[in-house]
Amino acid sequence: MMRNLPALIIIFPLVSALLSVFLSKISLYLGRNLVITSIFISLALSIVQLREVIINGPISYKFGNYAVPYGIEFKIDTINAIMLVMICIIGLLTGLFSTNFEENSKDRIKIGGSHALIALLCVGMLGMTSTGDVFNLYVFLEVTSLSGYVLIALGGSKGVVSAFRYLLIGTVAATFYLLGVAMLYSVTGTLNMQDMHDILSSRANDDTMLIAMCMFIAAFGIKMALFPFHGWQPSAYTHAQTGARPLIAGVMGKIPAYAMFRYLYCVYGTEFKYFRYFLIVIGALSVMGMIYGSVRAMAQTDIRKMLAYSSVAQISYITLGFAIGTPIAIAGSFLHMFGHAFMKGGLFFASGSIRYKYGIVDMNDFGYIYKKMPLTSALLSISALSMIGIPPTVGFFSKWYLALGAAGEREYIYIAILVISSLLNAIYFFKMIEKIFMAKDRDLKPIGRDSVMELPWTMMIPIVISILMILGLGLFNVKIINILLMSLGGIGI
Amino acid sequence: MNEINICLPLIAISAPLIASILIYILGEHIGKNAREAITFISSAILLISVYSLVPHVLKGEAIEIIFLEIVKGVNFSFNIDAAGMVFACVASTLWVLTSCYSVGYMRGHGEKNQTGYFSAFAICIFATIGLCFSANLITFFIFFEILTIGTYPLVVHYRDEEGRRSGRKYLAYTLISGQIFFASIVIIYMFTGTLEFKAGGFIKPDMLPMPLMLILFIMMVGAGAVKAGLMPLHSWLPAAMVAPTPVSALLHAVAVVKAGAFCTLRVVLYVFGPEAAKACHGAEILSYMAVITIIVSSLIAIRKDNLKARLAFSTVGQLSYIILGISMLTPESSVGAIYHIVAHAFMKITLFMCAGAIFVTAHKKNISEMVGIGRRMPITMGAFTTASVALAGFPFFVGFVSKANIILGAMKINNLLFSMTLVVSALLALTYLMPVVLIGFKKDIINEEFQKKDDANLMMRIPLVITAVISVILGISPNFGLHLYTLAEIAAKSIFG
Amino acid sequence: MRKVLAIITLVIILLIPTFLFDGIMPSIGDPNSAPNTHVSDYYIENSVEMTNSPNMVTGILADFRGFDTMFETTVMFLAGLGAVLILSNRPNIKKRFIIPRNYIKQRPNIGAPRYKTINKDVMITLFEPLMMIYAAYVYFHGEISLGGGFQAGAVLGLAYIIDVMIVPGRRKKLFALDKGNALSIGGIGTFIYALTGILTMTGGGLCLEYDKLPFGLSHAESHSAGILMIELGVTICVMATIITILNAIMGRVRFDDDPIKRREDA
Amino acid sequence: MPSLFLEAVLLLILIGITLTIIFGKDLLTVTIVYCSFSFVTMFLYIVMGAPDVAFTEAVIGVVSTIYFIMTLKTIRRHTK
Amino acid sequence: MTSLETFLAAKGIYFLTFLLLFLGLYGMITCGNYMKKLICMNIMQVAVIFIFLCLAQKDGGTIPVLFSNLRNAEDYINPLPHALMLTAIVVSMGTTGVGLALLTRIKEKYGSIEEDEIIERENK
Repeated sequence: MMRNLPALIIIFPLVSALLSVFLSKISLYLGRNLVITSIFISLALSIVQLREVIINGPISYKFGNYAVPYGIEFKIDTINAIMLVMICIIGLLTGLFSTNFEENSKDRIKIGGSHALIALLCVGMLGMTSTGDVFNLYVFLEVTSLSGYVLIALGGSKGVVSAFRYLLIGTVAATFYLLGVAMLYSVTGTLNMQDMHDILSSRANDDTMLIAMCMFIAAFGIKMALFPFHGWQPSAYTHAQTGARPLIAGVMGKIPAYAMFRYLYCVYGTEFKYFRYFLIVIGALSVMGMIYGSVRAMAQTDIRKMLAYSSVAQISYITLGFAIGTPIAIAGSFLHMFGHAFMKGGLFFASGSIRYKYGIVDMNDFGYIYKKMPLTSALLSISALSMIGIPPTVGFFSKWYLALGAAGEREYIYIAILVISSLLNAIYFFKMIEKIFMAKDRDLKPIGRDSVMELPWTMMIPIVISILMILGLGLFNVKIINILLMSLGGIGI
Repeated sequence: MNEINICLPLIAISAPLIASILIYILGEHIGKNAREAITFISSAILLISVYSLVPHVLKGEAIEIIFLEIVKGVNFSFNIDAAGMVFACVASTLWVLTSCYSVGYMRGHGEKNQTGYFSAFAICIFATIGLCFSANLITFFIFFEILTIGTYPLVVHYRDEEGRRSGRKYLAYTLISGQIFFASIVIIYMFTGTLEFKAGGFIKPDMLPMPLMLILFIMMVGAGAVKAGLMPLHSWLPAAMVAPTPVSALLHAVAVVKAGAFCTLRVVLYVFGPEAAKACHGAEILSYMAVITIIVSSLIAIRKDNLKARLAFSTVGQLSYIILGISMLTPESSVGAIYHIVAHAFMKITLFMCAGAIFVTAHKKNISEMVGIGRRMPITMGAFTTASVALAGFPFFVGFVSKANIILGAMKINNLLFSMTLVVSALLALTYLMPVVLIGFKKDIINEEFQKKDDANLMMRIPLVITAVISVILGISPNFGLHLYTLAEIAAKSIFG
Repeated sequence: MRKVLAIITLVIILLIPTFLFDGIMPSIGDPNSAPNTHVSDYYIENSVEMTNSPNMVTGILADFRGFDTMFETTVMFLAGLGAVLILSNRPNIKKRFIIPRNYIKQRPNIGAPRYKTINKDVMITLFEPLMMIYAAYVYFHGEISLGGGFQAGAVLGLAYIIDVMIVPGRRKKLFALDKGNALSIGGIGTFIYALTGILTMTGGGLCLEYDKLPFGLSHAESHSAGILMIELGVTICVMATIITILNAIMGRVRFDDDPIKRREDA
Repeated sequence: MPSLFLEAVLLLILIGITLTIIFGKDLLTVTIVYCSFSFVTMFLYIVMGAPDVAFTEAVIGVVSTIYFIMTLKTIRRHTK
Repeated sequence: MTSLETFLAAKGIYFLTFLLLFLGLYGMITCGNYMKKLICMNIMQVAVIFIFLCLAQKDGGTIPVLFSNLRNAEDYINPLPHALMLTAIVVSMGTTGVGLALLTRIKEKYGSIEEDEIIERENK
């Protein structure tokens, strides 16, 4: 059991997703409940695994017990062990949350299937995070993307078009990725990341590696919606299925960012000839993305679209940390990754709840929502403050580490951009807060379901946990930073 | 140091926080009596715990509390020193009085959104007490930002278009300065490797390259200056006058602007220290800014007819006394500056409470409408007169003690401009406050409305009388009760050695 | 916007020759190039013994890199699931089939053309069983010669497609699957694959370590058994998915001999 | 190695087919031409020494052509 | 080896493959029709598969199925890219299936699969 942990974390949600449709035919909610249970088990296992990794060091799991460059390897260090926990938590919360959006439907395939998609999205992301094999990463990338396409397409007629556009551009990204893998394979003859790194450092072919890295940046840039490649993202996040949106918007963009980190620092390594140039390019893209995303977000009144554009800006914080390249900045990036998963997830949980209860998404209709849904508006406010970077929420601390890293490298322009970006964030998030607390009362009537509680408990739990995580990650950030630094030292940054 | 003494600051800090959360959660369900009861109980707890810390500080005991490592290498910790203690005493005393006054004002005026009001008020006090006790810049900044956010609901209390506009203005100023403050903290941490406040500053003049040091100094002082309303950055403060009067009282006398002044104090004397501040010429620039502010704001105040606006510009000027006192970098002026936090708090809160009482009882906002109001509200106007005289710096009033010390400092560095400024501004203060008193007690023009004696209600009258009396007592005996003057002296001594 | 992108792409196309100076990619067919030496040699020399599969590609696919294939199969299932879910809403009422009752009696196969010829009948009756036998051959023989689970499943799926699309009216269909059932079967197919992984773990090994399959077999036998098991899963999944996607799309198709259209014509 | 010539020729054919697809107006023609694309691709795979891949491509080519034609039934046949 | 063969081995085949890849990309960008975009997407993926298979080729090697008389590494071509590309083909087929399902749905919702018409209807 203990030595099979990395595989089990993935296999449980996978099996549940595979059987979900079949079980839904037997009993209406059986498949759905199985999916939620299995993600919960994965969560428990991933926490156990995190403990193992912290105590005993990185785990290398070899599928089929073949020696390293020949079989597929899972490499778990503390960074991706934490990321696995994050994916599982958001996945579990999303699984719970989305149960509320299909009560009217008696279509068995749809109930079982949409939860199967959430589980498969989790599986894809878990796999992408833990794998140590470049081609295996491609397969998981496709699992993630395909379930993402379908979940976006399930969000109505505009969702279908956004999903189709995402499918086209996402496949281009996957193709570019494969092209990059082909080039690296032509230089090294292996597919294992660690082995690749060893060979590349001894037998470097700088030109091929340069082109391959361009391919990787383009591929992962598209997948995570980095600035010039973000075109698909706002409409896709806006029109995705309401129940699954926290998972899509909160986590899906982060995993390619992590993959890019792996390529930059684990496969290529800092001794690569053109490494500095890549950092400069990524830094420039991040800076532009921060400004662009915030400026576009200011113009939106649809809360979903505003949050989608803000994601363009926020993902740039993460890449900015990679571009600065000191351990403390990279740790800050990862802290922002975890924090932002809960902030953005939380904002989408809250906006989804408002939509569930009152059927509105336009912020101009949000008047007096704070009296009707106090907990939801508390989450909206806390997440918004965290996005701006007000202590003691996690957003402040990740920015602190990013700025500290930038100051250490004497990149004062990055600090200036961080400051400007948070002020731009403040403009549109305070617009939202104003709308929640101060707009005119619109006499909203709950649509359909009237209950004593603010929301059903399956929606309350995600909201409460998001609040706790935003504050908790903020107050106890040093523990996470220490865990992250433990592995960053091992990578050799 | 026994355990009780460690518990006391914790109680002091957590009491308003718990009160705020309780009010927010229970507020709508339990009614206003319970809400006010919670406020009173927690303010009493705060008052007692802060007061009982004073003897320890006077004895020179260091009270340090470390909670947890908040960012790598820096702890979330409290360190209670004399300067912080002065501010904490003022804030906790005034919270009790302001709560009492708020109850009267809110009931008398029939305000809405009282839950949010009391909750946000308690958050502001929480942040202020946290500011006083913070041991390092990170902790300080956390409470600084909480204060910024916590004040925002108070500014936009009425939820109308005007309130929202001034709320936006307030946020624009404070958030921008806060972010710049943040950036400079990061850079300072990068260069020095520590953020712990140290009397006399932890930055040595040779630690940073000179132009960078000056830029950092301006960036950091800027944050405090915005909150304190130093002249080019002051325009949010009069705009925030749309809020209810207890809020203005809180903003102007207790929490926000004082936090700005306190921030300047910490930055100049505890982060940079006299040597570095002098070496980079930052203090010099700051002091000239303060001089300009003192004169210009007084001149503007004379032209304002709205009583609250006049008081607001008076605040802008008075706060610059503190900044001027700090930036002179002499022990005497520092004592004066720290003591002026106390003095100005009691004087200005009296004035604001009087303005609020007039507004609630007689529904008058403008000075020109107040002819003969002293007849109707003698106690209120009496308190107003006392505070006005004190503000002008008459001997045997509290304003004299602080101003005399600042002038002493100015004389010590032989700067005639500063001394003259202080004297002229005292005259200007008389010019803009005395007309109110004179109009109020005018006898020849008889205003029908003000014939009958009908003073403000008791809940509002008591606090303003108390503050007026205190500003007299402290003027006669600066060390009365809490030895605040001694505390200020201890602080200055620790800074200048 | 599109035009600008097109021009950029054209420029890139023209720039390719300059990128491809010597040394970017190894010369084709060079036995000493990196991809032909490092891992490749190990596979060629050892995979037959280690996996007991003379077809090295199958050996690598199903054994060395079996975990990849598990998720390749998952992708297939996911595609079927996606197609079903995307097309699960009721089509717009105007475009739906409204099939008269007597029409069903006449023509149980909606997609079938009106005309039928003896040639097609014979072709189908000949081809369908042949295709299935061939699929079985491909499946069982996959590890020895070309083919494997995926191809077998696809051939089976094709057999079904031909059955659906060309079988003339009167004959009963070989196997009729609606899209929900097909999807469930696809899920179960992939589950068989995952189950193999779980079985190896219960046998005390790592995931997909066929030596530890709890059947008490020798090294060679257990590898063969493992590969057959997973290939079975792949076959079922691929077949079911092809049928699922076909059914999902065909539910929306309006054929030329659609009764409504004919009525409109008249 | 003569197979390289064959590969080059086949690739040129594929490029021609691709151009036909890009500039074709009739979607049915495009689909059928795409079917021939996968047919030529299959040959190319065999020439490159990958019979397994060629087998898969042959099957896939058929299946996806059927899918494309099925979809074509639901949409307008001609494009701009 | 003639010079042409050397050229083909070193550059020519790669050049043609890359040309195919970018033609696919060009088609994806320029074609307004979603169906043609999907087909061009498939062409792009095929081009990448070619590149992998080019890497696998070996002079004097035969297909990677065991023949009893050949046991040496240089007798067989590299089987690893073949295994990878099997997976890639299947994945591309799954993507195509989902894409076609989306296409059908778009046609039902918007009555068209031309990009400009869809944008027009979206903005309405």
